[in-house]
Amino acid sequence: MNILESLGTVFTASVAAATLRLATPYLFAAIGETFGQRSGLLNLGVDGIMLMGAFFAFYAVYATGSLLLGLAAALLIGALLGLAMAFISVTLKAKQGVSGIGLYLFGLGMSELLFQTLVGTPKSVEGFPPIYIPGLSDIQFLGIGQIFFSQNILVYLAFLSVPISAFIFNRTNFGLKIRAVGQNPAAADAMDVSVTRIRYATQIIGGMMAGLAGASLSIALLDVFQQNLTNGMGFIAVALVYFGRWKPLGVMLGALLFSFVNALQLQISAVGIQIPPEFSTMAPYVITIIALVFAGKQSERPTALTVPFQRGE
Amino acid sequence: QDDVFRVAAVSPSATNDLAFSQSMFDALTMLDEEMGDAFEFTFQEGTFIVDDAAVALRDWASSGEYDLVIAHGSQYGSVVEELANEFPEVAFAWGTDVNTFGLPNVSAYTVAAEQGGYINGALAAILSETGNIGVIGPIEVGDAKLYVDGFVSGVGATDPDATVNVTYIQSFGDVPLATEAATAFVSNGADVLSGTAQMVVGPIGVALENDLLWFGTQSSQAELAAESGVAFQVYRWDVVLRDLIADIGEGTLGGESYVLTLENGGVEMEVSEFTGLDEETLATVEETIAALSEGIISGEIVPLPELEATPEATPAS
Amino acid sequence: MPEFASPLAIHSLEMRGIVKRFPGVTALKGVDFDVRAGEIHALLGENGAGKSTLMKILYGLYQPNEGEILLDGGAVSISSPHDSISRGIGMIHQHFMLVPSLTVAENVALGMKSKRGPLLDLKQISKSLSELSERYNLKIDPKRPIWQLAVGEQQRVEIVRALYRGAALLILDEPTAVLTPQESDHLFEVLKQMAAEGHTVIFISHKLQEVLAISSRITVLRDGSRVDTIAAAGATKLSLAEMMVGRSVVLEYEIPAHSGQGAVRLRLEAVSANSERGNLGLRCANMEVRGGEILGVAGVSGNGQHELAEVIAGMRPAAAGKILINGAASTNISPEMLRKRGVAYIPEERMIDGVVAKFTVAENYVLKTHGQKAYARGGLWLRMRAVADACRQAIRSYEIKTPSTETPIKNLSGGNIQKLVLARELAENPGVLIAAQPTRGVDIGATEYIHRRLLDERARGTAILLISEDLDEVMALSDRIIVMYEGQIVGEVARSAYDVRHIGALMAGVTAESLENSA
Amino acid sequence: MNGAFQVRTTPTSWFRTAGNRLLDAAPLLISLALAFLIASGLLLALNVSPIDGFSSMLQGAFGSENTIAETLVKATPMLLVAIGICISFRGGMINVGGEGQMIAGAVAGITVALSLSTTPPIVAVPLSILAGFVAGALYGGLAGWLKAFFNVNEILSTIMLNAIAVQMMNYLLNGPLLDPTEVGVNHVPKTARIAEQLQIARLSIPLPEGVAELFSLQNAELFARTRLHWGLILAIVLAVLAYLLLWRTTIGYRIRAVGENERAAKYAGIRVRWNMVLAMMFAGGFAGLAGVVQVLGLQYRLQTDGSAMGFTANAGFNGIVVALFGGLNPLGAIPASIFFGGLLVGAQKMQRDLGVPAALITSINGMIVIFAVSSEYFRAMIARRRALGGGSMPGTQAVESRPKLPENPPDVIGQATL
Ligand SMILES: Nc1ncnc2c1ncn2[C@@H]1O[C@H](COP(=O)(O)OP(=O)(O)OP(=O)(O)O)[C@@H](O)[C@H]1O
Ligand SMILES: Nc1ncnc2c1ncn2[C@@H]1O[C@H](COP(=O)(O)OP(=O)(O)OP(=O)(O)O)[C@@H](O)[C@H]1O
Ligand SMILES: [Mg+2]
Ligand SMILES: [Mg+2]
Repeated sequence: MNILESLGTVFTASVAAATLRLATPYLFAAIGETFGQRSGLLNLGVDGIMLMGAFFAFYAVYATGSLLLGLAAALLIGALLGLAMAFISVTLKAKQGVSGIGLYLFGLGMSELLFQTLVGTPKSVEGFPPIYIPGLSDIQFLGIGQIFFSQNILVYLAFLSVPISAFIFNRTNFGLKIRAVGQNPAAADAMDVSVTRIRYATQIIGGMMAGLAGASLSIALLDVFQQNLTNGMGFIAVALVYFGRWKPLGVMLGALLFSFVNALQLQISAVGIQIPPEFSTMAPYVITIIALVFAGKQSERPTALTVPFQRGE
Repeated sequence: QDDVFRVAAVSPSATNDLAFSQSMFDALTMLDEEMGDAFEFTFQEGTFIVDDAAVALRDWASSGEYDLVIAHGSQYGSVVEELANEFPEVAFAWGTDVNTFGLPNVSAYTVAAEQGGYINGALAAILSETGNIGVIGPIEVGDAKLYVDGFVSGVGATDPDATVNVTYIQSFGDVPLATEAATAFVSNGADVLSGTAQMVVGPIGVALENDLLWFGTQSSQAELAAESGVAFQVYRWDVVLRDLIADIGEGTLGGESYVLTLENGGVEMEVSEFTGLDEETLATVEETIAALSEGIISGEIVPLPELEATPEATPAS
Repeated sequence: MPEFASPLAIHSLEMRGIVKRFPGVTALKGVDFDVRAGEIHALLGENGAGKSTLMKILYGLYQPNEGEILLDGGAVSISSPHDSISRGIGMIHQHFMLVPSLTVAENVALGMKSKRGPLLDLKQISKSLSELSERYNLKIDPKRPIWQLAVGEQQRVEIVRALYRGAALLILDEPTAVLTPQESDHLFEVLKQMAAEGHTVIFISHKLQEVLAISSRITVLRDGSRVDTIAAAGATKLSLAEMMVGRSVVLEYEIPAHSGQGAVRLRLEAVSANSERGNLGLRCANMEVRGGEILGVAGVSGNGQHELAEVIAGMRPAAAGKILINGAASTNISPEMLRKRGVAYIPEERMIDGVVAKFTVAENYVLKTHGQKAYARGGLWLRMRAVADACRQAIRSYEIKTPSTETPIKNLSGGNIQKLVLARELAENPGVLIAAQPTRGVDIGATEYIHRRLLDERARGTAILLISEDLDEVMALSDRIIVMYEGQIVGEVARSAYDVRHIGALMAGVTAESLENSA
Repeated sequence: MNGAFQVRTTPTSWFRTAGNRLLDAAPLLISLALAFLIASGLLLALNVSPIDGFSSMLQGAFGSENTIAETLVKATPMLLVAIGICISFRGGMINVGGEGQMIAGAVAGITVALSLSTTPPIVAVPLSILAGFVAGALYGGLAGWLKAFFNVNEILSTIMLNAIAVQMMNYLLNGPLLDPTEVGVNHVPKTARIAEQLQIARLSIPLPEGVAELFSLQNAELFARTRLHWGLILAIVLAVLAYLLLWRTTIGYRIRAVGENERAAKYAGIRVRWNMVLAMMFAGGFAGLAGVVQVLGLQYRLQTDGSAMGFTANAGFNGIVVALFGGLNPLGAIPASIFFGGLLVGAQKMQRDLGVPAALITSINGMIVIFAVSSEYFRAMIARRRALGGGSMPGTQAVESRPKLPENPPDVIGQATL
């Protein structure tokens, strides 16, 4: 088929809808990680927390059938693991890269272990259904209805978290403290801001968001759990924080770009256009890098990122 | 040496993957139940890392405690070749491949996945109303490729106008990506889906959600696929294992290459007990399976002609 | 009723037998110290005497190993800034405690309750800030981010913040180290006004005349112990200096007049350069420095001296104009090329541009020369012993106080760090030396030493560009002075015509012409 | 950490430091004990006796000639990667791209090895290894270049480049590099096996008379009939060289200066951007070596299962952990790599012997990493106590805040970030 036709068959509303779905887990995880990094903490263990969140959400729903319990479970385990990570990197001042990798391994193994012992083989659960908003969902024009008004609740939540977190960073005391602690902890400390408390808080928030990210997979988008369900999404999420230069909006753009290219390459082979699969699979990664090459250069890096704080003593 | 037959096996993914690793684990468990005290097996799962498998295999081989050491994954080939040379007294089996490296203590086993693929493809073509079918594969290799190719040719042979599109997502484990691949098919009008490798648990969910039909392979996914599931090609490694146990009992440590086929019962077509299909459609399904199996066994139907061209294994005894 | 917290009264504060140990050093060896409401109390001492440490203990940043603190007669424990702030103690640190990326208002809001609960209340804060800056006439723009502010402005922010938080006792650690005479005088006005209102002010400085000028009492520390606390009245610069150093020191220099004959070593033709803030920080600068001459650059901080120094040193691209070293075009060439042409540079921010904090003293000593044959076989293999020996040599001849050549340089006091930078820069007998704030925050002993070294260089025939915000220093050392204002050179004064009022006026932006007219 | 200008130590001070070394080791051992305690809980939950569990783990790691060999085999690629990590982190570049760089090295190495199957080994082997190093260096350098000239964060780019390398490998192994004998439709994506004489030789140590009997080894040469190969020696030698590079040469001096303080380095006339790229090229090069050594010394062919792990065995990531445990010092990385090698190999053994799920092993390894890295805190506390002669608070080091920190604060590297 000729180029124009193929373009028509490739850039469809369903691709856009798929983009939003694919972006959802990345958004949750990356926005959560942004909280941590803004306050000076790098958490490489996101993927591990995601896996635990995914399993606990899945299991809660599998056992009780209650989606809310599923969410609660994911948030709880996320908070716990965030707390653990905070204790390790803030109180014990451990090298954050290593402890993160440790946390990842722990989550990877533990989620699978629990799954094997409590569930056995993959089972599917009744996850969050798409919400059809009468009227809106039926808008045919540009497939608006399908793209924006027929997703499940977690997709909306993920995108909601962007303006909310932006507001927190820029308009609230808490956000101010986070930024200060990430830029100049000594100054924040001298102004009676508890660096420790703030970093614990951001790490716990990050953990809960990562838990949600996992839940969005296991009880909203896939409705199933399997060993290593996230397949390394957590690491991409960390990368997206750098892509977004620690700004929620930027992080969202990164997540959307990455997911869009992915949705596109799937669509391309779905309509039977032949490209070596290796190259189409490669595309999102390549394009993310290229995009960053052309993006603006200035960035407000949290200067204290990964540097444990230690008062004068 | 007592009269207990001891087997040790290593496999890449987890034994609960509803796919490749599980097929071998189930076979061994089945034998264990049948033979009771006369049979024991150890299983090291989740060994994606070839070097770790190498350590395990060497450990077993050198221990001399095992009558049969199985490397369940084509990536383990080089390791088996080396160890078999080093431990000529130990019987090795590996798959899926056909290459015994010309060693008397190595058996290779593989599966004619194209056969079940062909039948699933034919059924898909018959049951599809939109005439649009989607297949999700991992990477273009081994039994996955055989299944997918067989499936495609099965569709073509049954309904030349039907379109069947294939997406290789380049991963055995990426459930989210596989899921979106399936969704992409659906949004382009596919009403029947199939796929191979452990990440298909995602696409199966998609089939369920949009009440489409699902065809599976490697292990039975009937329970997970519920009313969407139609037919599954199940690998019955126990067929090979039985032969091996017998041969080894007689002192032949290997040298042969086995292929699971419909004929030797190594490939089994299972119709889902949970399927949502109505009575007579189910009847047609069963008839088609019977007829096609017939044809394939008798050789009237050749699922993948190009396979013939390439030197292949001698069929199992 | 003002919006900001009104000061809690502190009548008296006393520190008794304070002992503080750090790994390696005992910073304070049982120091007694007391202040009364309404007094300005100066704290004097050489580098490393223990001034900052004593004050950090009072502010709750460090915990004393021994000793107690009495507030209005009652023993109190101050274990964190929270305790000190809530007791009305405020501190302005030697290295400002501001977050560069945040605005003035945000920095003030940091760590304070907001009237709007969880939401920031910057409007209200900005409002009271303006009120405060009115009242003490401290000009600040609440909306500017800190990184855009000159050091002097940043200090104003620190002071206003302390006042806003209702500090009754205000500690200032070397506040004037970064100020011009005008700014300092202005600061003193503010401090006097505060004292008059009943605030207590503790004031650390290395500059004796200003200490004498504004303080009512003076406490002198020498390596961790109190020498004495005396009334300012009756004390003299010399007596104080000797109390601090424990020996007599020279405070005035004899400078043989410059012939004006030496060859032009450094020449700038209409050089312009951008500043961090993006605008033209240096505008069309023309100047000549001859061998054996010290050209002083005076100016309020942030008027282009920074850009001037960096553009010559090759740390900042010139947007326009020509730079000539010994007549050779040297515009926008690499720092290394400049080094080869005999340009040396004592950077203003020693910890950022001058040294690698984590490297040892020895490693820092060869920062520029490590590739040379003397220190590296074939430019590749470092000759450890050679490096260490050369460094030990420098340590001896520059009287640098350091445990060893292997000590990470960050553990040295700034004064000693500065001496090492000086040693390194002079090691290659440069033809041109740019000295930016060479004695900022450096004690008398070290200052005296650095000054003598600069004069030696001058005698050797080096062309020296001396940039300093300490006008006394510039006037003491330079043969000529150029004054910078808003990125431009607004006037030049010959040594014969030095006059603080005149130069100060130029620094404040009053043009040379109008001065002529008024005269 | 300034290994260079070491002060000469008197015997007495040597004894003191020796004593301190012991004290320093204590927290690590204690925290490891804690990790094992928790692991024991898990084992009990799966009703497996912890004693059996850990004894088989120890067995599997250091219990016999062969297991020791396997531990060292496992350590080799991790050590090579770790050496590179030490250099790049010292240069302020957080390289997470070891996996991709290993693949780049392996692909290049095997391509050369296959094309030189007839040339004499003395030429062919070094050339193949060099090819691996160069390819890895270029791939790592790419990330360095993106950072130095386009300000593309290296953590992001290296994570992405890992995924890209995997797909490249899959493509090449399915086409251009596919083993000619793999003709079937259902071919397995692998290269041909490299010629016998081009394989890195197995390593065995001849023992003096009687020793073998003494330790009842089956053969007179230690490590004979094991997979131990000369790659290990290569790695150890390179570790020493890398140490010298970092602290005895101007190259290392410059890389470290740039890592610690870009501006000061720039002023000193050091080419900052070039040294960023250089640091990443070293990192990539050593990872590339790890890749090619795996192929030439162990697997004799490159084969993909679609992911990186099957081939790299995660050495690209584990190398980071090893490097940080080694204190970002190539010499420290040597014991660290052996420790982790033993941990990984032993854990597998435990899975086999007791039939516990692989997942349990993974999570236990995770906990061990966490506990081990956390113990640093207590080590620092003890060290500080010592410096203060008792008393005072714990902590790593004084941070009296200096004039605003340089953009990339030294501590990011010093306190070893990632
Ligand atoms: N954070 C610290 N860690 C270790 N030692 C310290 C620390 N702070 C100060 N010291 C030691 O305490 C001594 C006193 O330091 P302090 O900062 O009080 O000196 P100072 O009087 O402020 O000197 P300066 O005039 O340079 O500011 C120093 O000589 C130093 O050896
Ligand atoms: N992180 C640290 N580790 C060890 N000692 C330190 C540290 N920070 C400061 N010091 C000590 O504190 C003393 C004074 O520190 P301070 O920051 O006041 O120096 P400074 O004011 O820059 O020096 P100067 O007054 O000469 O400019 C120094 O002698 C130094 O030894
Ligand atoms: Mg001080
Ligand atoms: Mg000072």
